[in-house]
Amino acid sequence: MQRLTRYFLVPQQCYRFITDWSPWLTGAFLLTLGYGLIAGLCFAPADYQQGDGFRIIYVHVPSALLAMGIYTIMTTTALISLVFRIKLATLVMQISAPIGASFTFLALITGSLWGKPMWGTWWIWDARLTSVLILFFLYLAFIAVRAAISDPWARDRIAAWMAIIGFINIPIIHYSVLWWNTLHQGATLTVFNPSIAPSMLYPLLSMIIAFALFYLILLCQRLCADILYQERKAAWVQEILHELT
Amino acid sequence: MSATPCLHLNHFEAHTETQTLFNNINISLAGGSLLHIQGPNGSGKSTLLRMIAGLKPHQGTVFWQDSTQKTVNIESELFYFSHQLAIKLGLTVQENIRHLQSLHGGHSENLSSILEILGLHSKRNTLAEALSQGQQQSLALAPLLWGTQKLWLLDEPFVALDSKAKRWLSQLLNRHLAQKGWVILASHEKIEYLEHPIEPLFLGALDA
Amino acid sequence: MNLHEFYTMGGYAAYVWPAFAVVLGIFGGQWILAKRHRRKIILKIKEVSCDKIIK
Amino acid sequence: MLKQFKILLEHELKIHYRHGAEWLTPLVFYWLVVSLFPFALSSTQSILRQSAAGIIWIALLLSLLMSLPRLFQSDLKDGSLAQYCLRTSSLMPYISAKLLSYAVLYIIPCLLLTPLLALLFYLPAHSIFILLLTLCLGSPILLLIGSLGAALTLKARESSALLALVIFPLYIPVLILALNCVNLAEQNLPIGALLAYLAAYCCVAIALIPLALKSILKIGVT
Repeated sequence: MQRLTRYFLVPQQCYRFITDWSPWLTGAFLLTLGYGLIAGLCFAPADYQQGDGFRIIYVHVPSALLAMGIYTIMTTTALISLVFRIKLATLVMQISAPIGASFTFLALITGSLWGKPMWGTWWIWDARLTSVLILFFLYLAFIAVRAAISDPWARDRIAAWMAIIGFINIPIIHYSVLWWNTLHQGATLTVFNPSIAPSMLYPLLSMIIAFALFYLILLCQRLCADILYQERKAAWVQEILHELT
Repeated sequence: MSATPCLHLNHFEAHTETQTLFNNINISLAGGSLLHIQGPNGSGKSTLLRMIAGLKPHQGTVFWQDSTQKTVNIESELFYFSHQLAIKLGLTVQENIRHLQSLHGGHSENLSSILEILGLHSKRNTLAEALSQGQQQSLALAPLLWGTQKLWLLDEPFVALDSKAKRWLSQLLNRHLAQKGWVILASHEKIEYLEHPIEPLFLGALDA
Repeated sequence: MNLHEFYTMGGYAAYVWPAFAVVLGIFGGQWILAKRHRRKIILKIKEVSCDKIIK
Repeated sequence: MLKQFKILLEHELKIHYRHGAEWLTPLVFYWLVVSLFPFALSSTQSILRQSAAGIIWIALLLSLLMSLPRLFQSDLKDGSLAQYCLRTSSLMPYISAKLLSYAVLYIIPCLLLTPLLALLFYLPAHSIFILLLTLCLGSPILLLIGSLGAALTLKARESSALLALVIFPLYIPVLILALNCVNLAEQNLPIGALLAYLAAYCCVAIALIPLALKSILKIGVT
């Protein structure tokens, strides 16, 4: 526990920790992304129903998962920053928002690129698509509110409340949309077959890991910069700056 | 530390993006003393008052020790006045006083005597928006007449008042200080008619 | 799978390739933004510390 | 506390009463928006009847959005919000008086006007009744979520467009529940379960949102 707090609560330690580990992160990302792309695009067999069009799920599913996962991370860090007033949590929350929004955007775009050949339209008011669209709006609202408040103290706190309120509403929105959808349309269309061949599954898992790693890399990059700015008066930051020039 | 009640302000500091307004303000005030915060515009007088009131985030601590040296939270014991008068322009003088009485509590005095002191007796049924700046300000200061708050935080309380109003405000300050209350006051002007010693605090010296 | 099949993606090329392209585009964009953010902040810190020295 | 609530409520209503026709603007706006739709869609009876409930709900949302940014703004500007936040015990009476006066001034007139507007859309009496029922259960939720949005955007620049972005995604469940209620009733299907969901949502919102408001307003005054 003590080691943990030393790593994550002392800015300098945190910075060192991140810079020490980021080459490994990048390596792992390139590895998993490379395997996922090559295996997913070349070696995985075509789906017997959807043909080669199914390969879009190799980017669609990871984006959708990350879109939801990042919002969960944002809410968790929002709670931590409200309750324990830890600066690092606030930073993670604030950095995650635009990244999460871009993953949500990707999920929408790739979903619609998948939908056109499969359903014949770019968009249907399917429960899953609609929920993701609303998630995208929640992200945008979070970013917009943060951008509109100038006082940093109030901004962080209001943003944390926004994240929490949005999170509470996600299940409400999801179930109401699901219910609304089943009332108005027939069966919902599913992306996967329930059982998926391992040669299709492994690239997918690899892509999911790659996307998550990419999120971590971006997070670390921005976190490092923000920590430097926050501690700009400390001696160790000045030293690092000297090393950089 | 003496047995008389004492108010402590510890470790107050404020920074703007580029400079430090003030730091390391540590003050202990015995009951019955007035702290007069002085300094040029933008030196952080209002900021310090807002911080003490708890309307601005700060790292400092405010507490007071009563005669048994018990530490008490001051939150419910302060009256804060600023140029945002917090009176309702759409209400009449009388309604505003009722509003202030419900907000600040304390045993309420006779309404007409309050109006008499404020010099607003003839305007009791006028809307507050029709009052002059000075009259609005005395209306906003009215809770000092009946309130039981121990710590008064006054941000430029004299600025628009005429000499008569200045006098009754000074009298109120005298009475409050005689009852071992605390006053923290930010003002450009010299404080007149005051029988108690003033402890000055100069802000803005850091920048020079 | 031969090269031609790979390009055409069994007739789905118009959907599969744009999907991957958008993903890579956004990834690249995010990467560049993060780098630029870092550079901007370092410049900002240097400015502040230079001010101090001049004073 | 109850006494303070009464005084605050009385004063709040008085202020608005003296400001004259302020409460009228959202009402007229509501009416206007609703009467735009026949021009945009068609004046055919069947089309109007089908979309009546949705139009009325959307118009209500929009008229609410018109007046919501002012909810706490004036009290923030004249400094009284800071005074309520300093006296923590007076924050709850303040919030409840504010919300209640707002409902009386802006929402209830709209609800009273609704049956007349529904008649313009050829809605049968039974459907009008159900529509009103959902509006009565749903509008408190709209107001509470809206006040949450108003508190969150209190310190923001250009708050009204931002407010829409914050609150409209949160309104979707209410819209779905209420409008499906009306649709089902039109087909003579049972709606008890839906009404129960709406009522439960309303109760939870009334219980929890004021508590959140309390903390958010305190952030807002700093």
